[in-house]
Amino acid sequence: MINFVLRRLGQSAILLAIMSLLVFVGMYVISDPVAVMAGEDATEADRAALAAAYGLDRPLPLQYLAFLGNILRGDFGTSFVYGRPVLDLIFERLPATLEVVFLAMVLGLVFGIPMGIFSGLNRKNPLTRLISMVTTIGYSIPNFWQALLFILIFAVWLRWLPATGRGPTTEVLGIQLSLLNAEGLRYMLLPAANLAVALICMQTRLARSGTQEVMYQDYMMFAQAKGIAPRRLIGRHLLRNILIPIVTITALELGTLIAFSTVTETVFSWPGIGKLLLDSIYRSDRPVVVAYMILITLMFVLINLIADIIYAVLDPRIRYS
Amino acid sequence: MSAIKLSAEPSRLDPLLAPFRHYPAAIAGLVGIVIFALAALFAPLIAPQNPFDQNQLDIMNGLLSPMSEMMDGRVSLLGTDAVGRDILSAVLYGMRTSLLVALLAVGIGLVIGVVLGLLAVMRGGWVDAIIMRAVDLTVSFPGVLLALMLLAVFGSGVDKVILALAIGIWAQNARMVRAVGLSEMKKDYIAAARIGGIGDLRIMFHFLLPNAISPVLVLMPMAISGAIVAEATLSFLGVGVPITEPSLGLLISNGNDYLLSGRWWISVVPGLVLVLMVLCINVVADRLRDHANPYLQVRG
Amino acid sequence: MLLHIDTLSIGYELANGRELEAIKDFSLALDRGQIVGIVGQSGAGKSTIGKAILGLLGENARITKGSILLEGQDIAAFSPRQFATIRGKRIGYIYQNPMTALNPVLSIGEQLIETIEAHTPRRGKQARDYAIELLTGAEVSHPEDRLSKYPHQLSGGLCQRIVFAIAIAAQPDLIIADEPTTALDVTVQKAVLGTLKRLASQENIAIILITHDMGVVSQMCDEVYVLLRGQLVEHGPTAQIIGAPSERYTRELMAAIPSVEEKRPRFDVLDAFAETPGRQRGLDYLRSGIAAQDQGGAVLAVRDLSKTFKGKKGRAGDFKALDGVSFEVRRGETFGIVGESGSGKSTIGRVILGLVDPDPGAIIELDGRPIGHGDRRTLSRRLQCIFQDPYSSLNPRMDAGTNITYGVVAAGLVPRETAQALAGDLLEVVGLPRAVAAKMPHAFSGGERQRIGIARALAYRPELIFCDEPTSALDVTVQAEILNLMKELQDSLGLTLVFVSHDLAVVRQMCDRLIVMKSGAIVEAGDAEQVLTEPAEPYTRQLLSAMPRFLRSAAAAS
Amino acid sequence: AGAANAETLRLAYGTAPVSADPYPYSDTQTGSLSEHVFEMLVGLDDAPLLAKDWAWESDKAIVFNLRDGVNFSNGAPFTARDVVYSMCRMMYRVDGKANVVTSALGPVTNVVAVDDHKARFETTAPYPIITQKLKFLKILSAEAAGIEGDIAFDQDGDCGISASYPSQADFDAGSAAIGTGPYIYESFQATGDANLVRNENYWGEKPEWDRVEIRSVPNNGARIAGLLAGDYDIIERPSAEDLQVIERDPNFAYSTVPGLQTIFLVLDTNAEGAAGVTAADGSAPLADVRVRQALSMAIDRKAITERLFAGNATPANQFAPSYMPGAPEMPELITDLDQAKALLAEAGYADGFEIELNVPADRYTNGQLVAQAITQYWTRLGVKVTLRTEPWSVFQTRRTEGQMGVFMYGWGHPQGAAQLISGAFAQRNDDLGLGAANFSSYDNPDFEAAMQAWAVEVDPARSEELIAKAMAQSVADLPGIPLYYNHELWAHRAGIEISGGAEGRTVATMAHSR
Ligand SMILES: Nc1ncnc2c1ncn2[C@@H]1O[C@H](COP(=O)(O)OP(=O)(O)OP(=O)(O)O)[C@@H](O)[C@H]1O
Ligand SMILES: Nc1ncnc2c1ncn2[C@@H]1O[C@H](COP(=O)(O)OP(=O)(O)OP(=O)(O)O)[C@@H](O)[C@H]1O
Ligand SMILES: [Mg+2]
Ligand SMILES: [Mg+2]
Repeated sequence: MINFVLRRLGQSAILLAIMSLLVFVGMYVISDPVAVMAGEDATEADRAALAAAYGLDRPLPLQYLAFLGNILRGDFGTSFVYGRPVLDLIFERLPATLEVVFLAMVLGLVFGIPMGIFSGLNRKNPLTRLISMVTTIGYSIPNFWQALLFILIFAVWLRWLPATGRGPTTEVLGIQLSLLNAEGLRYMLLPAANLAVALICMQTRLARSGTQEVMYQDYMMFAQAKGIAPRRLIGRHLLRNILIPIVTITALELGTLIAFSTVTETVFSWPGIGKLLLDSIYRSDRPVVVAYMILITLMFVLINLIADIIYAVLDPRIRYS
Repeated sequence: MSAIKLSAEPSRLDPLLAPFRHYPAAIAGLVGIVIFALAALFAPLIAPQNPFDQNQLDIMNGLLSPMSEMMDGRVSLLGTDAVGRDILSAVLYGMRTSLLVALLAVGIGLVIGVVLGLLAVMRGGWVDAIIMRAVDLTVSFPGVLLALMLLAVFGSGVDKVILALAIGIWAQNARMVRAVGLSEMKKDYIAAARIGGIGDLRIMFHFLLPNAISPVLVLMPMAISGAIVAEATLSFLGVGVPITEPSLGLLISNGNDYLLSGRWWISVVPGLVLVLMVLCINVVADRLRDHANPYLQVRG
Repeated sequence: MLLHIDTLSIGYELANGRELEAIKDFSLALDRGQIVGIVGQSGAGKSTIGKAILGLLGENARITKGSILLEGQDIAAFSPRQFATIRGKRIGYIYQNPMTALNPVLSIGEQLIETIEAHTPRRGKQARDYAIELLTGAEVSHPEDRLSKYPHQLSGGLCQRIVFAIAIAAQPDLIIADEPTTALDVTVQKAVLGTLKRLASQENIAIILITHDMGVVSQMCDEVYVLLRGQLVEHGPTAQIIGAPSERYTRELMAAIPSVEEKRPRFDVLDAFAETPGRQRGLDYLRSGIAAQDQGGAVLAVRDLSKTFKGKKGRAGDFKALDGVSFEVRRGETFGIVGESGSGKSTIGRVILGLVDPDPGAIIELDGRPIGHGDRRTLSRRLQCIFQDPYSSLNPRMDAGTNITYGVVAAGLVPRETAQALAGDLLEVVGLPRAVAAKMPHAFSGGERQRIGIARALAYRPELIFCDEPTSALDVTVQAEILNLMKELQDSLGLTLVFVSHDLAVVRQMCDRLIVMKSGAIVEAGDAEQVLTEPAEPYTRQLLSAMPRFLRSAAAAS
Repeated sequence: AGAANAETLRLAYGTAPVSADPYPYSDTQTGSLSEHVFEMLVGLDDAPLLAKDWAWESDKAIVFNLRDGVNFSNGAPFTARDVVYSMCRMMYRVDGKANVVTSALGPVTNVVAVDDHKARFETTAPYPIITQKLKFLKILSAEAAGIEGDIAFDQDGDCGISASYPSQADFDAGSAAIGTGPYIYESFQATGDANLVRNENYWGEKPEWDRVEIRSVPNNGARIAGLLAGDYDIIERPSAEDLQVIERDPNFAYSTVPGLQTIFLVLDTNAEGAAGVTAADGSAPLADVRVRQALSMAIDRKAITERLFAGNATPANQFAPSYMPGAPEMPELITDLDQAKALLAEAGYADGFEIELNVPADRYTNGQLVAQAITQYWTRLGVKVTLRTEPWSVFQTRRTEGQMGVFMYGWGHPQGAAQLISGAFAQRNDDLGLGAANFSSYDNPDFEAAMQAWAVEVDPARSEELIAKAMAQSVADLPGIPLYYNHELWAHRAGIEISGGAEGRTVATMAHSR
């Protein structure tokens, strides 16, 4: 197992190199930071000075090597736009993203799995039809629409929840969190719900289709024959066997939401990192984008590694050597 | 025993339609899909206006509510958008792009993802490692960045959108199939197949695939609606269709700005079409999946 | 009256919309402390009755008629919620397919302890202790270690004993034991049956015993019900049914029981299978296989075969399932492997078939040449296997027919166009109607599944078949037909069989030579006749003496 | 209005301010934020602010008389030394990066604190628009930065003190964000959220609000929803569409002022041809003034402003808002499709030609709609238009690389009527600050002469004449096509009155409770 983990981390080192190179070149072909940063009335000299100041006048390979050298020294660079160390920028916003994604994930699992299992078990129940209908509509309504609808209903009409922003936070170990703060939590609910809708739909449907296969296996029959409580039958025997696809999608979505939930962050003005990435791409802020992508890749590698380990825990037949 | 056959000759469609017999909802879904497909296909014949022809558009016709008269005296059934496009026509035309893009992107993403996922399970070792690291790389890569890169290198076009979307989709499918396949791989029927001298490819496609694809199919309708919406984002970035030839997704996202002010038709109409379309696809996909599920092969 | 089944009829709706009437007008009465046996043809509906009593019939099953009264309450009309109150607590169920009955992702301990905690006041350590007690009672060695194991790490017999332990955990009023000892060696079987008997007599528990083993029936049951194609043929006190059966089917059944006392060239059969043109075609197909050329020497040679399963906790957790096993199998013979459940018989098969890598140093030769990894594909037409658990070896998403012929078509042995016909023919060869080719594996009875597995192996017309308990779920008539067929193929084509079985009578009839295994090692090897008549080792003697005897003479006398 | 208000004013910006440091960033919102805290010598409305008055001492030196009795929020008095210090800071390029007007103040050779309340700016050559540029010099406190003694200006901004300039982080943390303005920084976050409190010792009229909370809500729908939900008191730039909601709801109101921004199209008039513009015969259609006139004439500006902006934009008739001080009187630009077609035919393009119209997707209010409207008009004219929209950064890069023959652009600075034409149409002349953004290849000797004269004309009246001349010439020649002038909009709750400036900044001082 330890070998397996070590080998995986080794592989990801190569991955990070590839990713940073891709992004480096990608940002280069997309737009020219000097063109974006220089003011309207910048002179040629201004532009040249700007390029020189950021090392953008050097050939791209040299820029990349310099960047790599800095990374190895732990220096991820300074934002072109904000003039601040990129790691500061990212970590400043990370908690906001993490907590809202965490809440969404929990909502997705807590609502999705039971609803899915219910519909899997009660195929002919009218409630099942309703769930199926609602989840389909839930995921076919575009995310931004949903967001706006939520705002309209819960903030504008009912005035239950604030429409935008992050609200007050509580500091825990130097990290600002809304989660632990009743007022802060109110601000979190809408964005989290917006992220959660798709998750709930996915989890519901995965759980449902899994249930419809596992429920008919001999071992489920026997487990029923044993007369154990339904809660255990479902919570343990059934759940364990339908969890692999759910874990897979949870892992993928976890990463995706942390990294790229830009629509939600934009509509709700939630100060998360997804928006930082988008802004940085648009503003040609290469250091931020590259550092961000390195971190995100690392995160995905870790999340998927954990998912792989969970597979082996869930299904003892799976073993990694 | 004495099942009465109404049609004398069993038609060739019979086996295709078999899963739907006795399932009115699924039949409705199927009919819906056919209607949408026909509508998209024959949009130029049905649509009162060619919304891509700039000569037929006039901003003076903009923002008309449903059933109002346009300057040329014709009535716009579902209203117009800000630049004077007849929403009904725009939706019909937009559906063509969206369906093409979404189905192709999801199809390509599905095929590539499933094949690579199965290959990873089958071969394991370094093949698995390379494929899965490619997955890690792909899922980490932001779609916007990818799209802009494609734009910068290859220029704009629907094919680039399909490519960009398919890249987003394959990785998820590959991981899903692999995860489920890992478990299936350890079961005795695979061992039996191996002993039976059945080649890796056949094991992959006839043994692993049917037993591991279910979650991928579950997520497919979601992927389709996701792709339709994502296409709009990419078009906004300049990668996809020009804004003068809006797709369904683009219509919805453009219409978004008019939701609050009460000009709901601009985004609600295309939005409803999207929802209905996905609903139909979903009902049909669900039925097909249930039909393929050996444990559910009874009328329910 | 504890249980009273009254003119019960059960139908299965099939995918093609038709209905299969699995049980017709079945009645049964049972009192506390009583043991009744249900015997009958494979696929006759025995398990269906068992499942009906527990409300576990699948969604496509329908009770069309009749009632099932448990102490006067009609459980046939129970809601799922009501069923929950009787399952496990009042009725214990020993599932027919032990290897699929256990949840593959939960440990044995968990599956056992949860049952204990559900029905007894024992919790925590107490529950665990009781679990160990139950396992010990079910003759499971190292019960503590087993608790942390998962089903795939256990042998078929161990799974069966665990299922047994689970079923009796709550000391219910009624135990339905569906083929509870098919995977057990006779010594363990004896102990397990002893436990059942004790439960009946001491705890006043009623038992429905579904079995094919007439020896077991004669030793255990007070009354016997004989079932044929869903219908009750006759029933009555054991001695009467066994000794003086009045119906033709029952008589045939009795006649077909193989004897451990003497070896005959063929099993006695009474045309259990209808002779149809399809069956004939199937037989012709099998008989027209390529006769094996005797090149002298052993077809299969195994030397120094050891297998260690790696445990989780480093070396301490390692388990040596095979320890220096060597043997040779000659062409055209039937080579028996008997022995304790869990002694490594199936593992030998898995290693030979390349499903499990042996420890380094082992040599496995086919026709004098070591088998390499690369040869597996070409080996398929020479080396086949009938799995101990037929069900999990069938692709759940292929119908039975395709399951049978997929491989031979893929290997190019049979043209695709004839595959469907061949599947039907082979189904008839193993005694199933050809129409069931379209059914999916899960909709078959235990014995039917086993026969599909046999048909699949035979379809290759291989030179050697590793048969892992090939007929454990078959009634004696069907068993006789199939084993005779194998013998015939052996005579005409030189088919070689490696035959794993707990049924010593069958072993006696089938095997030329055999090895006796215990704890992963061979304890005795030699001529089958000799080993079975004059065993040299105490373990072998013990096996023979534990064998439940169905004494034709004794039965006849009474 | 005017009474001190014990209330909090909550503002929602459409774009996040980048920093509390007013120097490196020229965007509107960073400017809005810092306007609460910092003040300039010259107000955005050209009125005196921290300077009481100013006068050209010679044609190369201008003297500013500073206001007395002004203190920074830390209590330090405001003196000419602070002006010198601020100029030094403005000229200093941190990491080589120019500040808001570093380049524009390039001609300034020296800044001298004549006495505590008099500062003299010396320039290489006559530099009349210096007062325009000084609208962007936010005055910092030298004392707050810990600078001792006299400061000697130099053009690099080193001034012997560069090491002690506070960093951006110091500004964001608030320690360096000390100004003379009506409000005081409390906190700033990199996400663009800022909190301010009233400067009790403000020299001018007492600031009305106790507290100002600024939030950034880039999404239009969310911003208006936030207002409706009661999260904000004032939001900037509601969409014209959303004003309908405001109009219907008595609890809310909106306010609008004609803005500074002119939206126009740039046409590359190069005789060699323009990128993305192709004619069947390989000629360069845009080089022909008749073609340009036809293109302009085909556009119905009124329809655009009425239909797409609901009247919240003014049809343009020149390259600077006609209502801006200093803008010349110009006739309306007519719409006449027939005449346009005739002109096109006359130029030899009766069968049309092809244009790729480039528009930034995410930059200008309703930009995409306007672009589609223009596409309609030009298509009707017989020109085949391919509309290309892309994100600003990509657009900007391609534009800089000269890959666009026709593109939409917006220009609006409170720097006078000649800003746009001098930058976009004049020949490049870095010394005079002309033509820095010339993508039109426009080259007309009369226009050129007027611009060059204007660049050094210190007499306001003369200057206005030159602007009128240049403007008339450029409108006649159409190296670009003026479209409309944007209006600035704010929506707010009904309890507030707003008097916003044309530059579109959203500041607490413009809001008064009713
Ligand atoms: N789910 C099902 N769907 C359709 N047919 C079924 C289903 N389950 C069982 N059958 C059929 O019902 C009949 C009775 O099955 P059952 O399992 O009761 O037989 P059995 O007597 O237990 O046989 P065996 O001794 O082989 O286990 C068989 O022919 C079987 O094919
Ligand atoms: N994958 C595995 N991991 C760990 N232990 C295993 C594994 N497979 C088998 N074993 C152990 O190896 C031993 C031999 O198993 P095997 O299945 O060969 O027994 P068997 O002789 O076929 O028994 P039975 O007659 O009960 O089927 C058993 O004790 C079993 O628990
Ligand atoms: Mg059975
Ligand atoms: Mg075994």
